[in-house]
Amino acid sequence: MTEHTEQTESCGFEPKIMAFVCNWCTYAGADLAGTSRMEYRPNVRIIKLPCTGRIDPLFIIKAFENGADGVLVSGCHPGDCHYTTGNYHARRRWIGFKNLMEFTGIDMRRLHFSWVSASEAIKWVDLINGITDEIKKIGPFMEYKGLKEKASL
Amino acid sequence: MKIPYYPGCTLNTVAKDFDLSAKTSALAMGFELAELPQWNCCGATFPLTPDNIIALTAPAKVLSNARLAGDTLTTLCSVCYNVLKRTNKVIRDDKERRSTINGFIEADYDGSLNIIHFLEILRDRIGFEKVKKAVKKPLNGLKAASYYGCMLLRPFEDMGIDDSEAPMIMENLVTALGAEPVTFPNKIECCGAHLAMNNEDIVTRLSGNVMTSAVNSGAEIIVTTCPLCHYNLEKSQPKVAESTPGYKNVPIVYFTQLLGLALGQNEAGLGFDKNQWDARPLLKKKGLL
Amino acid sequence: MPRIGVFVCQCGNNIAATVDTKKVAEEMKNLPGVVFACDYKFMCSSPGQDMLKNAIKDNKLDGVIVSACSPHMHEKTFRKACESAGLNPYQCEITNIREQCSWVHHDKTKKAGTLKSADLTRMTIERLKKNKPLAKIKIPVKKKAIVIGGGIAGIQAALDIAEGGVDVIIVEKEPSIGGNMARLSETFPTMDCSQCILTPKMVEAELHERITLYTYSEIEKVDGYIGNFTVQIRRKSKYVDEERCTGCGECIEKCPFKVDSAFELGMTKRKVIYTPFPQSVPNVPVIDAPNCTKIQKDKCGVCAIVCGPKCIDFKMEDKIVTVEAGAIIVATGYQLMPNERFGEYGYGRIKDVISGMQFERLASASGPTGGEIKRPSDGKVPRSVVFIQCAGSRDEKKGVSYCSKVCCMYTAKHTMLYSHKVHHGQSYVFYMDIRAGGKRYEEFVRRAIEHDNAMYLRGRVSRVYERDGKVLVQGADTLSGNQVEIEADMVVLATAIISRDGADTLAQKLSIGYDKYKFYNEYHPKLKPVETVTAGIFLAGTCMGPMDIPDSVAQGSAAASKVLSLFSADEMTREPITAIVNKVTCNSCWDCLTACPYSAIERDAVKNRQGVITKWLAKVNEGVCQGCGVCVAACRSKSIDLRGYTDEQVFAAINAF
Amino acid sequence: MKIKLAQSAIEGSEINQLERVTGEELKRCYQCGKCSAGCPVSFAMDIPPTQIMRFLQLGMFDDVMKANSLWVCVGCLQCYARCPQGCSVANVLEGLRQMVLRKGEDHYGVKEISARFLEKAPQQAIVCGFRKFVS
Ligand SMILES: Cc1cc2nc3c(=O)[nH]c(=O)nc-3n(C[C@H](O)[C@H](O)[C@H](O)COP(=O)(O)OP(=O)(O)OC[C@H]3O[C@@H](n4cnc5c(N)ncnc54)[C@H](O)[C@@H]3O)c2cc1C
Ligand SMILES: Cc1cc2nc3c(=O)[nH]c(=O)nc-3n(C[C@H](O)[C@H](O)[C@H](O)COP(=O)(O)OP(=O)(O)OC[C@H]3O[C@@H](n4cnc5c(N)ncnc54)[C@H](O)[C@@H]3O)c2cc1C
Ligand code: SF4
Ligand code: SF4
Ligand code: SF4
Ligand code: SF4
Ligand code: SF4
Ligand code: SF4
Ligand code: SF4
Ligand code: SF4
Repeated sequence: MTEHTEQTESCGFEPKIMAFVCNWCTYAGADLAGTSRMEYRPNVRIIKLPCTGRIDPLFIIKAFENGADGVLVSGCHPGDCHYTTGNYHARRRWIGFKNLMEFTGIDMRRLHFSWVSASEAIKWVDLINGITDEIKKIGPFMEYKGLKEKASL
Repeated sequence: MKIPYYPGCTLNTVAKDFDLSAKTSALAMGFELAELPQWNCCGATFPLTPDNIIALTAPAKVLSNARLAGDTLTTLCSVCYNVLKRTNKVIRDDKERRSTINGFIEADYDGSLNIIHFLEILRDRIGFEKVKKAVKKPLNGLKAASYYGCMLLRPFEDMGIDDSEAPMIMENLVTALGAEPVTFPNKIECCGAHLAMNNEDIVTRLSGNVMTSAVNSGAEIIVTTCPLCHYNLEKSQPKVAESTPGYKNVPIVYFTQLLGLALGQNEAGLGFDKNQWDARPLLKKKGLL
Repeated sequence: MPRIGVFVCQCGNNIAATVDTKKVAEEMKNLPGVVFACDYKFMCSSPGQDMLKNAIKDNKLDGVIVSACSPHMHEKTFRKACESAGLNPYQCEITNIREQCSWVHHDKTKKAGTLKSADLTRMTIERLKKNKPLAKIKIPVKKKAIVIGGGIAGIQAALDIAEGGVDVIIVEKEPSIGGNMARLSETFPTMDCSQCILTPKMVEAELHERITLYTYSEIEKVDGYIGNFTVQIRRKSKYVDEERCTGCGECIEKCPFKVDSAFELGMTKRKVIYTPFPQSVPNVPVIDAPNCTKIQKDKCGVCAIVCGPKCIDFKMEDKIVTVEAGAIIVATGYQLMPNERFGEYGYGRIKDVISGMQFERLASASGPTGGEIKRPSDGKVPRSVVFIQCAGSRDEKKGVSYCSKVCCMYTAKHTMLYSHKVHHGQSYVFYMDIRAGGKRYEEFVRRAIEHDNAMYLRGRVSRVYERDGKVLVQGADTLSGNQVEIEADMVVLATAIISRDGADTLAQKLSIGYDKYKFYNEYHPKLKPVETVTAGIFLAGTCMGPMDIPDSVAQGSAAASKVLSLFSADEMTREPITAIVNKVTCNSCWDCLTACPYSAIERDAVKNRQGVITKWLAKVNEGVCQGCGVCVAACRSKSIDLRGYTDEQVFAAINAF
Repeated sequence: MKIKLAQSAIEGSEINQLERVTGEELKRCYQCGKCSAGCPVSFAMDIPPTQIMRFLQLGMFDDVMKANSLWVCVGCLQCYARCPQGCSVANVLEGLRQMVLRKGEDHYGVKEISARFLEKAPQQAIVCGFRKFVS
């Protein structure tokens, strides 16, 4: 039995984590983790976008509404963006965006930003393990649970 | 026009001739060097380690007192100029050190003074053209070498009075006075400075290099802006003459002495008698006295 | 209701070991819109693909999900298979359950892997439901290239393109092509005479039927995108009719006025009507208008009188020509840092302190001294010469921090040329490091030291000054730990190579990037060394940074091959992942326009029936748009969306989470 | 001389203190030799400026402290004015002097100064000399 399943059984709460990643760096980095047969926690679901610059703040809010306990946004390192400056745009947007998130009552520990390049499989693995464990500690994100159902009523 | 003036300790004592000739020349050019009512020694060396704040307090005190007298301060001695100008820049640009310094000297000085050298007054405020017009007795035929030393010029980004590798401000003045400027390679090299205190050999060698370089380039007289340079050159000259075959002693004077002379001031008020190597025979020979 | 088919791959045991593929397929069958689901051993194999194609036809599928390996692996394969079965390829989506699931979750109970695979597949299915069929974008390619800069890099690029059968225009701002190489005497490491190897290439470029030379010309404006650039070129007035001029040189001969020759770096004079150097291509003189008394004061006119074919026209004006081209190569080269910046070396004050490039002219047979090394002050042959390397390079305080790369080599070359031309002369070289990393380069430097008696001193020079007709050099030899003083007859500075004045303005016209020194940025320093971020614009030579002739030529050829491969088809296709504006809601705030890293968004005039402009709306130029989606996130009114990654698609995936 | 290198010496506390006091980054010096080339008193130094920087990079603080270089530097700033890396050996040497003087050790006793010098020399030389040599 792997280390991971042991943990799942003892801990009980399995957080759901949504990751928005860019196609060129982080997606490829995650692929490399796969081809290198590294192991990491299975809690993350990736949504691929061309660039972190494509990410709309609403994506993140929607993810939480849909039951995410944590959200990760990851793209190319500054200066390495496939689209030259897309990730700078993303970064600039976060500054204003962070305030908004806090305002809407999202614990900032649930939202992570990172850079993972196509060769940083280890970083990706550490990142996912780290975030999963941290969110396990914080516990499930209840504030938005049921929001979607309410909205559809 | 009155310009607040900081003489510094040396011009008040050993280099009285520098002070006198400058004051006299200034009057002849239509402005007055108004000595600060209250001043202290600048410390005679700018502390090179930024953490040595204590050493900045003396010049800072000078500056903060001077600010009460106006927004400009002029000096003559290269070292005072260097210390005051650099200290002023520290106070102006470095907020942290400014507040520490102000705490020490119990003042609230912000670095807003404009520190200018007497040479800059002549060049930038009056203009060498005007100086030339004011000359009553052109120093025709006098071959004068201008010696800058280090403190007037370096570091360039703080001092900025002239190109630090090829300054011309003194040569241009000398030309305006009708003399023949002699440029020589060692004009920006050090004279040995404070090593006068304990290392005569080095001073003799460095000052010697300056003087032989000037004389070999045809100088009959060497012009300085710094009492310490003046002292080191004068004092080293016998030994230099001894060890350099064919070397003839030359007078070492302050630029203000030549300025006063050219402006037609009475020789007695210019302090020529205080020079160790008397310039008067040379000046007489050239028909300038 | 959509008709979606789901294909879950086992990848032998690669997926099946930790994912219950059958179970995943079964679960998907329960989702609305899924009409077919199965798992299979190797989806990408021929039988696997055939199974997919048949299923599409048999079940009339309008959408396909393949849950298998990373889309970076087989997305193309499966989209192609769908296309051949009559399905729009963009109706096929991949779920990555191998790299993102089976390979990274080793749980042999298959619990975690199966759960995650099902989740991911479901998300993709929901996304697919919002997909719209897309068509690849086809862009016609105008098969003509423009090379900006006619130095060796540009000439090489143009010749290679022309040899490939494509028309090319060289735009050169000087009256002649040739660039800096035309000034060099002999060239390391083989010591061939620069003119001897360059002139044939210049002439070949002039005579090639596919090459057009626009000398004395500059780029005015660049519009368009890859395959379809529209370039305006300013052809500066030469005051000489190029077509009729026979190059007889009579006008130059008779012109009574002389000015400093820029080509000879001020070491000699040239006439007001001139060609920069005798082998100029084209061999047509130009009048230096600011210095011509006829043009300025309406006096003289001698040249026009003596010109047989009467081709001089003092009223000639600049012309703007517009050229359509499919690709552009930038090869604008370098210039040298002004030596006056280093007061301690005395350049400008001391006549016998010269630059390396001036030394090239002194050593050149066609130079001002006919190839004899004579010092500028008195024309004497210098008995000792000091070379100072890294003058301005590797100097963070007053110069540039980078290494100029060629000066170690050309200084070694200079000591050789000097020793060959002045027997018993002594050369000294002050260096910090010897950077001779090239084929036969280190051996070259050793030869200078061992056979040509160059005295190499490791250290910098503090000051250079004049004394008694000698140039005194005060330096250090750090290896012995001593100060060194040399009484030299001449000093040569190995001046830093810097970017051209105006390199930034040209870059802005072209929308290409440049670094803090205004050298142009390649797309990727290792893997895309001659591409730029703007598709269709390529780089060659020293406009990118210091390099020597072999590298400049290699890059010229590399850039040419890129152009030729671009031109190998009549039209280009590209992924239809581009932004699209909703004209109804766009409120012309232009947030997208400023956000787009590629300047792909334009202001588009909307006219009413009378043809009067009523408003301006954002419009995406599909040729330029790279599909990053930055604009989409920037638009506050949600009026712009990205095909293939629409808000709808992304939200659908999130909702299925 | 054979130098035994160890990390503890390279990152020694005196070196750190020196960097702190002077604001100079010793690592930046790339040993070009320009400072030594122009220093007017290099000829009289046990360890000339370029090597001062090198010795300190190697952590050889004690060797540098023993050298006369600290005391013969005239503070003319030739070294700083021309250093391509913007280093100031002058500042480093002053920092070293400070480290001696702040321990209360005079380099030159007041009594050693000749009476003739005190009488004739310009005040500035005396003040400056005291500053540089006396704690
Ligand atoms: C002193 C010295 C000696 C050298 N010796 C050697 C040697 O021996 N061997 C060796 O391999 N290398 C040597 N080199 C390096 C060599 O000069 C370069 O590698 C080579 O010349 C670079 O060629 P290029 O085409 O990139 O640039 P350039 O020669 O600079 O050509 C660029 C061309 O573009 C034109 N241009 C610039 N801007 C524009 C514009 N906006 N519009 C239109 N046209 C424009 C210019 O007029 C020029 O004709 C030496 C360099 C120096 C400084
Ligand atoms: C320790 C080290 C570190 C380096 N680090 C860097 C770095 O950080 N950055 C950098 O830019 N460069 C680096 N390099 C240099 C870099 O490795 C080379 O520039 C680059 O790999 C060269 O690629 P190549 O294709 O020319 O040759 P190779 O990588 O050698 O490829 C040649 C291929 O041809 C095959 N082959 C050989 N002979 C035959 C034959 N007869 N028939 C068929 N196939 C054949 C070989 O098997 C091989 O696959 C480093 C080099 C070393 C040694
Ligand atoms: S499609 Fe991908 S996952 Fe399936 S067999 Fe082929 S390589 Fe393996
Ligand atoms: S008209 Fe101008 S170019 Fe012609 S000969 Fe006279 S000066 Fe020379
Ligand atoms: S004289 Fe006329 S034909 Fe001859 S080179 Fe001059 S312009 Fe050309
Ligand atoms: S190539 Fe040599 S001389 Fe030129 S900057 Fe680099 S190290 Fe200095
Ligand atoms: S998707 Fe990217 S490249 Fe295309 S228009 Fe939008 S910002 Fe520009
Ligand atoms: S950001 Fe949106 S609303 Fe503004 S101009 Fe662009 S498409 Fe129109
Ligand atoms: S000049 Fe500067 S970089 Fe060169 S050796 Fe001296 S301190 Fe080091
Ligand atoms: S400041 Fe000191 S070390 Fe620097 S050049 Fe002058 S004497 Fe030499």
